[in-house]
Amino acid sequence: MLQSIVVRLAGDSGDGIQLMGSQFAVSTALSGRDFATFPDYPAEIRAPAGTTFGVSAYQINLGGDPITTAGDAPDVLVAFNPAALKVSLPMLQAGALIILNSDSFTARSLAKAGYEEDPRENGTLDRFQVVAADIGHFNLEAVKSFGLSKSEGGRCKNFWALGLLLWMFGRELEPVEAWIRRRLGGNPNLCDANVAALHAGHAFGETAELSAALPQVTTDTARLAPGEYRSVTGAEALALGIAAAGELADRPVLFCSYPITPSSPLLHRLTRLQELGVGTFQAEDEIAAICAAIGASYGGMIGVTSSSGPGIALKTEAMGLAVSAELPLLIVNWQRGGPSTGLPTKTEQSDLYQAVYGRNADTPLPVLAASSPGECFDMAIEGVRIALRHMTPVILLVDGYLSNVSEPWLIPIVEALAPIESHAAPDADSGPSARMLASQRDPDSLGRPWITPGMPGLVHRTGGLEKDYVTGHISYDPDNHQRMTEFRQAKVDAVANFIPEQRLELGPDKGDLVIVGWGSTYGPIYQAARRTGVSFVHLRHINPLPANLGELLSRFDKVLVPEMNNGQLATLLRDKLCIQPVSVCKVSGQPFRIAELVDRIEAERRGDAA
Amino acid sequence: MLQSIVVRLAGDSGDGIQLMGSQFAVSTALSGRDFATFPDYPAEIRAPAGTTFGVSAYQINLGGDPITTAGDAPDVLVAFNPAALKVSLPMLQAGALIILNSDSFTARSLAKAGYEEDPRENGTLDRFQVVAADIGHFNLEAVKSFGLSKSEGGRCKNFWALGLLLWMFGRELEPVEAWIRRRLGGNPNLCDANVAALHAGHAFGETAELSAALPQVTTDTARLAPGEYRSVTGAEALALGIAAAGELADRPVLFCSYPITPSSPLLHRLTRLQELGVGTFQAEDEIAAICAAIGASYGGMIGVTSSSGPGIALKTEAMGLAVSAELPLLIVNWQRGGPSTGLPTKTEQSDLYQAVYGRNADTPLPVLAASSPGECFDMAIEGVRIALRHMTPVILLVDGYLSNVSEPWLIPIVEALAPIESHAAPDADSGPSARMLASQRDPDSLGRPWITPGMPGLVHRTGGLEKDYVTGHISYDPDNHQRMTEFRQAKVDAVANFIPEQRLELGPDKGDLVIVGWGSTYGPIYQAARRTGVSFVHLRHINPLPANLGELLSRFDKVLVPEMNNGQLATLLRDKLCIQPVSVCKVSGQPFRIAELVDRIEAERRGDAA
Amino acid sequence: MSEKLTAKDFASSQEVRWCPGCGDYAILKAVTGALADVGAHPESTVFVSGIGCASRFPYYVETYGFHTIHGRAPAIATGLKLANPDLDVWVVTGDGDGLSIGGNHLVHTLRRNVGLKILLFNNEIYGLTKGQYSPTSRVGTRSPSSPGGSIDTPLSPGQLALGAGARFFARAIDTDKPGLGHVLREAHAFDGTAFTEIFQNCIVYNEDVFASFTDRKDAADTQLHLRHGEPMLFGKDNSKGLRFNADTFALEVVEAAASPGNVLVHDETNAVLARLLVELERPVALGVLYRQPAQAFEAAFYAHHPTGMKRTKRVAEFIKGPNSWTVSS
Amino acid sequence: MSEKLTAKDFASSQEVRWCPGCGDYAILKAVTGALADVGAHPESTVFVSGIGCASRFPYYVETYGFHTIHGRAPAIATGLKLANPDLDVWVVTGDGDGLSIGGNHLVHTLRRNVGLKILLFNNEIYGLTKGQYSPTSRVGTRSPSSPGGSIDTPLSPGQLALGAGARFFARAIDTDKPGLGHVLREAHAFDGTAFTEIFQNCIVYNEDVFASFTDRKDAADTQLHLRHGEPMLFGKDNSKGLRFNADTFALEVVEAAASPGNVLVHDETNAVLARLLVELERPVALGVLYRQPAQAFEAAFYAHHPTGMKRTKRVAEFIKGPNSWTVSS
Ligand SMILES: Cc1ncc(C[n+]2csc(CCOP(=O)(O)OP(=O)(O)O)c2C)c(N)n1
Ligand SMILES: Cc1ncc(C[n+]2csc(CCOP(=O)(O)OP(=O)(O)O)c2C)c(N)n1
Ligand code: SF4
Ligand code: SF4
Ligand SMILES: [Mg+2]
Ligand SMILES: [Mg+2]
Repeated sequence: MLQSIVVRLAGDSGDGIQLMGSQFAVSTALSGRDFATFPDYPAEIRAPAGTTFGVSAYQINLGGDPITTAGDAPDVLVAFNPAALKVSLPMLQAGALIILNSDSFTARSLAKAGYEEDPRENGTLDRFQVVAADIGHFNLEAVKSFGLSKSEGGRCKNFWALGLLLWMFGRELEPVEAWIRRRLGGNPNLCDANVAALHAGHAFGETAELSAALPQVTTDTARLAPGEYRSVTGAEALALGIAAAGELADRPVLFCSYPITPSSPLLHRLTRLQELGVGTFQAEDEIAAICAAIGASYGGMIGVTSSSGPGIALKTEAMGLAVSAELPLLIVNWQRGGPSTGLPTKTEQSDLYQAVYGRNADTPLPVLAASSPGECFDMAIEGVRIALRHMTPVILLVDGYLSNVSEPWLIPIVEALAPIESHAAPDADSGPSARMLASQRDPDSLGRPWITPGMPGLVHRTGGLEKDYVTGHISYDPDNHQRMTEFRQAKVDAVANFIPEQRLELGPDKGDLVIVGWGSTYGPIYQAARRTGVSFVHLRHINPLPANLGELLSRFDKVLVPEMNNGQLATLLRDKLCIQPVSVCKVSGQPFRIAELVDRIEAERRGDAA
Repeated sequence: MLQSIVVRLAGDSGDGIQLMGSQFAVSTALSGRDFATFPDYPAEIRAPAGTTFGVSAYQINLGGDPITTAGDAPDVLVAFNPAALKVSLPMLQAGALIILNSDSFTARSLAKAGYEEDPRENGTLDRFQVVAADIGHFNLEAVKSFGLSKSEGGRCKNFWALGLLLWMFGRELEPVEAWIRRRLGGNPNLCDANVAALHAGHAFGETAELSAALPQVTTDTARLAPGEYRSVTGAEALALGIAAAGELADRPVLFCSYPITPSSPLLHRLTRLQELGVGTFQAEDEIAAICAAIGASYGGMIGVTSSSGPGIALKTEAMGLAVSAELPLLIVNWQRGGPSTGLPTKTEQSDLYQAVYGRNADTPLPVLAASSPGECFDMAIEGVRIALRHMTPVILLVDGYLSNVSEPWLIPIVEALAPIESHAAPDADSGPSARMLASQRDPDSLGRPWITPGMPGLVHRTGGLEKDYVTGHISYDPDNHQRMTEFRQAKVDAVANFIPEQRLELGPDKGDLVIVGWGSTYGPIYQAARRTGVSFVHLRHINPLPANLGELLSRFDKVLVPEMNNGQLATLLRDKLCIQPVSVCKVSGQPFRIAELVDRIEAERRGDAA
Repeated sequence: MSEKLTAKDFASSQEVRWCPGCGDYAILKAVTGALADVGAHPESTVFVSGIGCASRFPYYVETYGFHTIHGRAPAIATGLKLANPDLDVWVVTGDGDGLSIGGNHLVHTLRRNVGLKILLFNNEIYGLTKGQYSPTSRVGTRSPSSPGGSIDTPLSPGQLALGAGARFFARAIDTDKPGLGHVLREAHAFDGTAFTEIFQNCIVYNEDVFASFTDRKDAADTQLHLRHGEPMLFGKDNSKGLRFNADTFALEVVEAAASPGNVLVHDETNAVLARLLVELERPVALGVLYRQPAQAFEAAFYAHHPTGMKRTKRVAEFIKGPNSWTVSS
Repeated sequence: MSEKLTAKDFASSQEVRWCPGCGDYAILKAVTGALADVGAHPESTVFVSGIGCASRFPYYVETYGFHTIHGRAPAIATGLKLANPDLDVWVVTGDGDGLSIGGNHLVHTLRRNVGLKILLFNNEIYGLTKGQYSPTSRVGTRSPSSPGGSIDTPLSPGQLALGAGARFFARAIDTDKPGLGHVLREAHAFDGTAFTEIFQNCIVYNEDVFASFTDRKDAADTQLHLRHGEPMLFGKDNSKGLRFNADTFALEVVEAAASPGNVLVHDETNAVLARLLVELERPVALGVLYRQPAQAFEAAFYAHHPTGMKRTKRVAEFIKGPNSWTVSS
């Protein structure tokens, strides 16, 4: 019985790989295994069939917990065509099992994939166990009776392959079948065809001559904490988190956004949560989006906006207005590869500089980061909580690929969470002095009352010009500007008094080496730290940093900071804590592999790191 | 004979104070004195007459060199109305000489200024020498014969007062007279009236009963280096510098901008330099402005854009495109008070974070800063030199008020400056491989050839998607992205190999304390360091920092960093040099006073600083 | 606040800081007057503006006010209107703020027909930044940024608005109290985006650019005050009228007496006519040039939101998704 | 490169990466064909685009190409054209790139009349970002961001362009080779901003939105192919024609035979007519709807630049200013 196993599905953009993968993940979950996934698809909507850059892949690591990454090297590959094989081969575990869709290995498709000769014949695959099956052919056989067009029929093959996979892993067909019926209910014939393909693939597994080669696999089941679970992606969890924040604050939410990869899935999700008092507005651009969100906050709703790096860049001027007018706002940044348009579909963590330092003037604001799909839920709530408590815009950084990555998620009980307080409007004694109430701040949070148009007797003016600390009127007074600048910094610093102390994820609380991570690198760092026994600190509050972080890190001789950028958190730690961390930078658009981190940790400990 | 003297002229926005001041500065220059000025006017175009927030002032410090600031406390104040007196009084040197326009002290104007009682009678002015003159009345007398309307005639009073001032300082009237004739030549009558007022004011100085009270002042003359001088503002010098860069690179310059305070004067200046091969384009917004400049650079001209903080925020996305496409560009940021609209007419240094860190993704670019009006000329050239050598956008930070501040400037000999090289387009062997030439980089500067549309045989495509390091084609390859990210950083780092070593401005090359400054704080720090004998390092290259800076600073026990922001350079030094500087922050929209720096330095040395 | 408020009640305590003689003063008086006329409530009225001299406006009105950033007021006001459709939201902008940097937000606000009353103070110049030419400045305008005269063909606010799908377009002159008061009241009554261009005199940087038709003495010949359903008459004793020439597709001036029959009657719902009126230079068409109501954006937004932005379910009902499973200890 | 180039010579070596069946393929063919027809030179031709499926276009044309950032292509192209007016500069954009985020740059480019040929691929959807509704999507469009149907009234590219002061507006269908080829050649010949809307079929996210008039079988009745100076006839054997109704200010369809006299003759210089044509739904007006040449912006720019951007003086002649003085040692 294996502790865990890594499976990779790869084919053409048109082959329905992502759908097949997500269904396999659900079945994995229902079978009681822990898992982590990594969808990996091309930038093009539908890249030309058969090309290597058109390959769409879905990787899943499953088994006994804790599974925190999609796995370094696949143990099983299902390759729908030569291009998929070519792209995936270098990643495979030695001796991995490869299931080939053999009737896709035509001269033409080999050429398209850039194979001079057939890899099945020139020894390329010797180091692996290969199981070849005419998936295309068998699938068409299975659905022939439904009289679908050839292309329609062909599109069932992902379910045929899924059936085979489910047999391999000894899974129930029922949940997948139910899903197909829910999804394709509208078209009974197509629906039945897909179900038939699923069953055919499963049945095929039993056939004697194959099962010799095709082992049945069983892995540990997870020892997850008891409770109710679901599979969740970052976009799903963040959408639910935003809605939950609205519920906890008892305010409607207006989400204003302009589509951009990989932020759009959040917009799409939120359009489905209307009964939770969530509205969505698709603006003409990112500037209009954040401005509409600011307008909504000014009007008393919870304004939220979302984008990725290039779009966030356009929002930076308006963020300054929200800081100056002391309005709450949640700004989500799904970080992708840059600079400029860069690698839109690849993940990165390179917008930390922009989030912490990326505005004109002294314009500090709180910055958070989510570590996993499920944590997007918690961080959305935390972001809104801080925004309303301190009356400030808050930036939530999410590594782009978390949008589509899924993991099992212990479903939170929203009712059990602390309500989100906001600063009630003071009693209006109307008259001129009422206006000043808008700038009477809570001594601890430094948040001002959330006075919104429509409230009688509290009529006042605000805006982006410097305001008098007391009256809120325009002020060009030098000392007042000094005071306001210090106040704005103090307000962000004050957040540190409301957040939990930084804790260790793993390892001894002092020693020779501690790893500091943030965002989605949690997964690989967790495993690498566990294997090497070093200590591990993971940050969710980026600005301000937890008050005790400096002291905590000072107990270690060396601080190692792996990040998917060119050393941005390391800069922040030097700036705020005056320590000298060692950066481990990976900017390839790919997450860290556990092995590379383990190697690096060991090298650092031997002291022979470059 | 005084070493130096500080004069402040203050009146209504409508009183022509700025014009009077700049003419007095020119006369000061021609008299062989060193000087520094500080114009200080309201945000409103024409604030209501007589109000304190409508006061426009012009301060000048003049005398023996080196004069590097407009002076802490005025020795002489010319106050055109009660509001001007009220605003200026707190700044004055004890025992200062105050020249009052007494017939402006009506009950109404006193009330407007917020005086309950007449400050001339309630002892408020006891600590000063007061000379009252009915300037308004005498001026009208002087111009009566020209039959001007009352308001027209009244508007000559700044020249009447200037005449008086020129008498006080024993200056020639001729240059001012000549200027009036040049400027108002079109209207001979008005012209003669102003000249008459000038002479009347001067003559008035001689009149016995006054001169008793009104001393004639003479100060040291400056020991400036021999050569030809002029008075120059930052906007003038920067405009000339941009034109000179075009001349040195032998390329036309296209300046694309959208008006904003205090950046607009640069645009206005450049529209007057057309014969130098400079074109200006007023775009519909800042984004269009930088994009048009990028288009111009792509087309082979030197693209330049300029704005201040809020506008620069809008340009950050496009900066990423210029970095990705490896195109040269000069981006000037006239820093003003923020956040948001903030204090548009007040100066600040708070856009350093934005310049160095303020972009999405890993998008480094070189950053420079000018220390004085005259240095804007040198930095414009340096900026273009770096942009063309390394094929990168460059940001030049200028403290907003330098735009209008003037100083004597040793006129540079442009012919004597090193030409600006750009990477010539390679010979086209046309054919497919030609395309690759666009990404063949110079080994030292890492700049690529500047291939521009119109060149035969070098046809290629570029853009904001990640590009293959070798071919320049779109590349989603992980290792290539890693390589390109490192390359972009290496390119900016390479700038350090081409810039001068950091030198000391003043003081011993090691010791207990060194002050590190940047931008316009040069002036007050220079004086404070001189008076206290501490060492002084001033940065012109902000990113990358000069290679030897770390070593240089390491020779001192304490590094003091005064800046007009909340500690932004200090962050940069912690990040890049891992040192722990002591910040001295002033965010009041006002430059440092020498005295406050001296006090702070002494406190630091005594070790009793907060 | 039951008893009727007067214009003075809508004047804030803030010292007004425009140049003496600026057209904005007259507009401020007209707006506070109109607010009193329509019985507006200070607490449910909001003025949102961008940046510019015009955009200083909110500080001077005793209602809620938000002086935002350059060009973005329509976008911010859209969010505000969605958050609280019961508010009376006015947007004050300038020819630079609204047509230069903010042009796109204006266009999209108009096509969406968001319930905002947009007042564009057109002085054909960037006032606050000291007088550079603007998108409405005429070709040849000499300014600090165009000493040799501007070369950009100006935008016509009316044509752009109609091209964007505006459903209400009106025009008035800053100092024309009755005319301005009329369009302000009509704008207030319109359910959707009411876009009003106000010819505003910047005495410092663009004095008298509109004098050719704002001069009182020959106003009769230079101004056409439109009223829906009434013949387009102007000139001394309404001696002149407008006729449509179907061959040239153009409006032409006729002696009203001569041809009473074919003097055109103003139909404010006719978009083709509206565009012809926008183009007219002598006389200049004032009043409501075009009005064609349609459902306002916020109304459609709430109509399409099954619960009208109310929370009718709890997250708990959504959070489990289709496939949840239980791990028991 | 003296001998005439063919369409193939203008196809780059890059693998085309649009979805199989995307309308962009047909447009690419038509453009490379038109480039050959007009005898364009690869080295003096530039394609500038923003971001979107449409904006991938420059990679596939063997000329200079700049794939810039979302919505900004017109601004970048303006700078390029000013830097080198001799270049043939084409801008390729989409309904999102050009009308949503980039709307303002488009408007200002049009009013300035910069010498650019702007091709707007209108598929009424955001293709690259996986199918959200766009500013040209019809009300009720169901998309990932509008599952209940969009509520925003769409923009009409033609109306917006004409409202902004466009001097050339044409339309064509992606797969209509002759019609598209014709407008591309006319656009190329136009000196100023030539704005062309191309109805483009996104088979993945918005299949057949234009089918009602692009279907070949009843094209005769659904398409009106305009030619300046020719009567507006369409339908089988040109049996139908258009007439202008001066009372309703609208175009109406008439039996050509019945009333030969009053079938309208296309006058592409008539802006009023152009707007009526833009509105037509059956038939849809194709070809050059409006063309009214005027000096191009870059021409005015160089004409107003005394030295045409040449350096005729040296900085030394300017640097001293009016008041310099000499300090002698
Ligand atoms: C992002 C940004 N860009 C530029 C400016 C500078 N700016 C302020 S107002 C203005 C134009 C004002 O013109 P208009 O809108 O016509 O208003 P007016 O002053 O004429 O009433 C400009 C360019 C700014 N404040 N913010
Ligand atoms: C600043 C920025 N915002 C958003 C995006 C995401 N984005 C890329 S293309 C696009 C819209 C594409 O639609 P369209 O212009 O119609 O082109 P199509 O794909 O339909 O051809 C969007 C929203 C981006 N790349 N950059
Ligand atoms: S500059 Fe012009 S628009 Fe601005 S306040 Fe003065 S007169 Fe009015
Ligand atoms: S998504 Fe639509 S527009 Fe984009 S390439 Fe595919 S078919 Fe064409
Ligand atoms: Mg204006
Ligand atoms: Mg589209």
